[in-house]
Amino acid sequence: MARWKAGLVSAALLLLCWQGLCWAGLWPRYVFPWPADVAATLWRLISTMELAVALLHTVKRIGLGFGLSAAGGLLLGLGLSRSRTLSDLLGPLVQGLQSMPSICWYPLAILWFGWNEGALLFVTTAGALFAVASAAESGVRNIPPGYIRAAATMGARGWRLYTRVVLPAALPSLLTGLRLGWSFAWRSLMAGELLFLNLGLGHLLAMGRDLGDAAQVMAVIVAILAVGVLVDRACFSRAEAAVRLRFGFDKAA
Amino acid sequence: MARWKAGLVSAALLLLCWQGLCWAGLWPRYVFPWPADVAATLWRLISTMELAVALLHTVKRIGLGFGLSAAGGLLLGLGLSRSRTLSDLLGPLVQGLQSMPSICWYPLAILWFGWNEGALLFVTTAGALFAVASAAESGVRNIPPGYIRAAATMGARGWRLYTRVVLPAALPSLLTGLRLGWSFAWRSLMAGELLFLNLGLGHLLAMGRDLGDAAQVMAVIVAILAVGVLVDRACFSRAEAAVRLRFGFDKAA
Amino acid sequence: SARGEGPEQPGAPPGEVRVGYMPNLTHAQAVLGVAGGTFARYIGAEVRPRLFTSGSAALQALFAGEVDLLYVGPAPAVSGYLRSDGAALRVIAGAASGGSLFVLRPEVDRHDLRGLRLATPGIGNSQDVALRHLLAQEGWRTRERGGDVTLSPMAPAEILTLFERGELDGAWVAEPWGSRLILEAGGVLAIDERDLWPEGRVPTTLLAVRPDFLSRHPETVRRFLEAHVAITREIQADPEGSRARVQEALAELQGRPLNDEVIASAWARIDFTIDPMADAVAELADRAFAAGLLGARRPDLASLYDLTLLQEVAP
Amino acid sequence: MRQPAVQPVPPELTLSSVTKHFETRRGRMKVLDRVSLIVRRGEFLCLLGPSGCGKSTLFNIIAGLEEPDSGEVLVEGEPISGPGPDRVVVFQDGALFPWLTALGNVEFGLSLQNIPRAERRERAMAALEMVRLARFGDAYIHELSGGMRQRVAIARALALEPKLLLMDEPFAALDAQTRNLMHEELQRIWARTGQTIIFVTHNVSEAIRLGDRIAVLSFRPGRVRREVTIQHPRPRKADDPRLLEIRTFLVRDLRSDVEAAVEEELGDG
Amino acid sequence: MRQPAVQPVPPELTLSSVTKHFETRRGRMKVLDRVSLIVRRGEFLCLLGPSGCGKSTLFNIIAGLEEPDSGEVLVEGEPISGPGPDRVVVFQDGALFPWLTALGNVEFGLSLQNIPRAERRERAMAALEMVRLARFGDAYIHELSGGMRQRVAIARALALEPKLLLMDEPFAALDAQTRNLMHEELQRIWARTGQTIIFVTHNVSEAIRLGDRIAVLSFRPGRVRREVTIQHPRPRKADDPRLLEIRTFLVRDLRSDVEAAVEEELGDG
Ligand SMILES: Nc1ncnc2c1ncn2[C@@H]1O[C@H](COP(=O)(O)OP(=O)(O)OP(=O)(O)O)[C@@H](O)[C@H]1O
Ligand SMILES: Nc1ncnc2c1ncn2[C@@H]1O[C@H](COP(=O)(O)OP(=O)(O)OP(=O)(O)O)[C@@H](O)[C@H]1O
Ligand SMILES: [Mg+2]
Ligand SMILES: [Mg+2]
Repeated sequence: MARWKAGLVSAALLLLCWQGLCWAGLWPRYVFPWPADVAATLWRLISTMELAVALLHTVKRIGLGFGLSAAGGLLLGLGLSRSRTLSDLLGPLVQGLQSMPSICWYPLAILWFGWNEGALLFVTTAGALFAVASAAESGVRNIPPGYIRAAATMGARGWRLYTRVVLPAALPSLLTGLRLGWSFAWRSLMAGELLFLNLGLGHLLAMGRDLGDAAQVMAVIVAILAVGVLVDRACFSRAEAAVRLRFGFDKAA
Repeated sequence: MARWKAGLVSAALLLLCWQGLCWAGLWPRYVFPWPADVAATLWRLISTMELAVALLHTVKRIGLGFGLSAAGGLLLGLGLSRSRTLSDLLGPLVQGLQSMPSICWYPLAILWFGWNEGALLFVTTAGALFAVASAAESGVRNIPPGYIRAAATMGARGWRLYTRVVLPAALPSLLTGLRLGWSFAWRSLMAGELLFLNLGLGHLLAMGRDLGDAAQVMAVIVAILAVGVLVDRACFSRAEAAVRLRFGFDKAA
Repeated sequence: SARGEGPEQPGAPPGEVRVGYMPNLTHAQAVLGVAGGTFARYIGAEVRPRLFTSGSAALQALFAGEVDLLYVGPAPAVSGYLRSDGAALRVIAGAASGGSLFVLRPEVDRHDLRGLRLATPGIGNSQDVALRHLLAQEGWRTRERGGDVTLSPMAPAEILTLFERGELDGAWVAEPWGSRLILEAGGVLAIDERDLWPEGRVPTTLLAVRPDFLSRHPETVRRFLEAHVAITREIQADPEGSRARVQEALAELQGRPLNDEVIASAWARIDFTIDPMADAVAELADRAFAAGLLGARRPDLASLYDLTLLQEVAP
Repeated sequence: MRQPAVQPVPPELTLSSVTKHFETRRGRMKVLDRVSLIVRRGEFLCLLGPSGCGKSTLFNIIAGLEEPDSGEVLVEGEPISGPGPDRVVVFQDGALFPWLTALGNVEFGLSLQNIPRAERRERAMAALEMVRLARFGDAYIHELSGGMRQRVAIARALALEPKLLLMDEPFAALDAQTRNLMHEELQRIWARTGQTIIFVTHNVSEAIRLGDRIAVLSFRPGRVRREVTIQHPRPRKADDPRLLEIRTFLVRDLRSDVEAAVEEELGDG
Repeated sequence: MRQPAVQPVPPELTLSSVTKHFETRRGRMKVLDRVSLIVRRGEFLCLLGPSGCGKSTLFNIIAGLEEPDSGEVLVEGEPISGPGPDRVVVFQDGALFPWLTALGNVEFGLSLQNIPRAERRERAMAALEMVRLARFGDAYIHELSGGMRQRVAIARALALEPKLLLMDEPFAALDAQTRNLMHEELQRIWARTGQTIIFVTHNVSEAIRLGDRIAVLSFRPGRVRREVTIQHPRPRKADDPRLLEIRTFLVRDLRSDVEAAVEEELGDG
């Protein structure tokens, strides 16, 4: 594939630039590690299973946190879209909380839930919940009314109208909302792990920092990047491409 | 206005729920402060000017960081949209870096730039730059080709075609990208201030945390929320509404 | 909820005791008591260690009801006591004195702190209070207060890195970080806090307990205290041997060996004691209040201490 | 006005004195004014009127999507309650579901009636065959041309075997050639199924070509201004002189209304 | 084929043997095959052909938006190089800029030529008056109806006073009534400005109503299959028997091509 090749070339280019910067010697090697150092560290982290353990914890956390906020956000958003009053009352709140960097909750989360996974879950979930909710609400509100009317004349009502027409019609917006929610949740989790919990990629990063080991920091960054790209590519890009194809959005472009 | 009223009612409702939770006594007051405590703390922070000083620093930082990433992101995105090769080479990189929680850069940023505003600026900018860039690129790519052809037959070329047709046509996507970029930058800055720099809202929050003063944490959260909502409402919502009105997007809905 | 105990009968021994401390030299009793199993042996229950990297983190965990007994610096102890109106903790013994150093880069004049970039391990912790008091005494103002001295809280590891790179001019830290700054990063000892206090007695670590845990399990606390006293006596009796054991346990916790020279230097600057040092703590509280770190009310430490058990254990 | 002869069986659809207002910023606007209409079983009725005269509103009332302020709608003598699969609407833009294939769209209404899978598939395929799209069952909507989409929409309605097929300007968005084709297709289908069809249009030629009878609505408030029965045999040719005569008559009849619409359209001038 | 008499001044537009291919997934497709055409100054030429025969492609070549594979395009005897304001295109969807007002859209092309503000405004207003939209200069595009938008697009082109006005199915998206109005407007404007107009359509009636001359393109590869001159006086009526005769002739002439297109459209059947 041409895109694959371009990706490889661009990765090679990046490595080259990086090595070039190293050779240029702007920073000493312990501050700006060489690609080889990072690769060696990465290999150490992999072979000692440290990376795998950290990954496991992080994946468990993001899975739970994002899952919760996706489910909760969809429910909240759909609820808001059903009732004008509800949306008038809670809408501003949801908007406000959406703009809130959720990491700011963490001191309180610790006080409320303790110095444990619960607090981290709260921070991760709070980061994404409201973004998903407001995307879901506006997605449902902006469904072409023609779909609803057509379904109504064919006898669709209540629950069926919802599952068979409203949700599929809103799917593109829901996906966009979920993707945004994911990126917020991911950011919150990383900040949270960096700040206060052990085990997990963020903690491995913090360890690198505490040990003054720039190569480890870089190696963990590479791992975090890989997770992010993988999720983006494997889940969201693919789902969006499928929806775009089915809905025929690409035709318009 | 009805929306104003709804906002007030919802704020009142929120306060009531909060006070209700306090009365329910799930948590002791020093862990879950009462609205009155938070109001008192807020007043203290305002009257001692601490809040104003913190706000000033935060605003300066977000202004500079977001400004840089907006300008840089637009330039990068427009550059990518101009050349297929460039976009094939750098596209995956931009996508990858976009998914990277920028706070993870901070240990390296400190090593590279030192314990100073530069490091924070790097983290804030890195948080938003790539989101803005990729929105700008896809925005320009998805301009209806009819606009370009129409402008070309009227003699628009080069720079003029860009400033007079491409940019205005891409404005809605650019705005969406900027809004997303803002939310990433704001999150990164708050995480950064919490983690490592003094002066600023995040630092005030960290102080509340370190002193075990939940009321101060809550008060600063209220301030952060206010800044977020204000920027969202005053800048982005307003600009988007203006664009929607002009482009007539609301008609379709 | 994460708070509170399980459904237990008052008086019955708890299934486990959660002990919070930092993996530091100044918390040597905790390190030894956990590593050598002394705590568990004395109380006859499982001991679950909770490690923290800062006093404020430990305080948050205490507020959240996640630790029962806590080795903590005097400043977090005071602020936790005051914030919670006495509901969160009681100090039942002292643990360590000294081991708190102000280190500067060699080219800096100890008496001219103008425009310097200084660091402490956290806002409102014991070293932070000490440095703020020093600044106030000598007439320097921090940037938050319109002056030109930058005073940043940061993790000790970061302090070391930045100090090495010349990004920091000085820091007030606990051991072994003070010795590391001197021996590894070329710093110069400006103040050993012991020199500022009568008889060199400056509280660095105290032993605190959650009041509700104390009232529910007085017997357990009492036995824990016995273990604490025993370990302290052991350290006093055999400083070198104890040092080796602490060093070993810390190396285990941090996953890498520690520098002998650093540990030796740091160890010499710490006195281990069960003396609660109440007067010094009161003085510290006043200083913290003066620095604006304890809110608007003058600190009233009336029942910060509960020394009845200590008097029984070590009359 | 001519009234069709009263029949022993109740007529398929009876509108009696349907009136409807809308609240607008400039006050209350009467859109439909005492509209009465009787449609016999198997009849092809065209509703003709200028843009904005209330055709879609009347249609929504018949479909049960909106309630009249006063008056009654009876289907086979029974008052209607809400929308139902006995009166299916084919909308101007098709309103097909892009997340389903052509076949999926046609099956949609059937699955709402809990018809078993095999029968559903069979009836849907039969409907697709009727509009000559059997080969395109797997295609997604965006893969079809405008004319093909309109035919899927018709198949979706036909599959439900409604008593009344309501068509709201279904061909307005098509180009002239495709529209011609669709006219032929529709008449072929109607000849086979014998359904009752009400067809809304603002195009006089279209109405003349398709309708057994044409009901002309006037412009604001909408009122049945005239009914014309066309007994001309099918297929009808556009240039048949007798049809051209009716066309000229209707165009003249509509002129004042059209001019009102034109006034709005032309702005100044 | 009939050729217009050779004139002493060079013709406004000369196409000589323009050929164009497209690369598609199924190989190289010849879209235009040696198209030659001469357009006199002030002439109203209609290009007629079934959908997909290459009309827009030919147009893009004339406009300078695309290059032919071989052959030449001369304007007043000079070969063209790229698009230019002497040949302005009015597109089917108008392609108006939604971020500008109607007046802003009309001024756009003028401002590209660095015409001073006052003159620009004056010429734009004159153009808007010509399409009877002077009152709507301040309106944004989405505030206008389909017909009004098309008129703004025409005004935008007129304001540039191009030698050649190229119109690519500009009225295809309009309903019949509005389209009728637009035909009248366009002829009125043409009578006033005397510009050379090339008008693309696939609607035979439209071509007959508007053109001095009709060039018929064949279906794949596009080739000028026939040219018909219409000397009928204006305004022309749709039911004029002589025009109907030409219409019947052209429709029959196009039939085989139309059937090819229909084949594609109808799918199976
Ligand atoms: N929900 C509504 N609220 C207010 N006014 C409405 C509403 N729906 C329709 N109208 C008005 O009622 C009138 C009739 O509308 P309707 O859509 O029935 O016209 P129509 O005959 O179908 O026109 P067209 O041929 O353009 O489809 C219009 O003037 C329209 O503006
Ligand atoms: N860029 C392109 N690449 C490949 N094929 C193309 C391209 N542009 C047009 N074609 C093909 O060339 C043929 C002619 O297209 P063109 O748009 O010129 O037709 P047209 O006569 O304008 O049709 P219509 O009346 O539908 O506008 C079509 O079959 C089309 O699929
Ligand atoms: Mg209508
Ligand atoms: Mg075309």
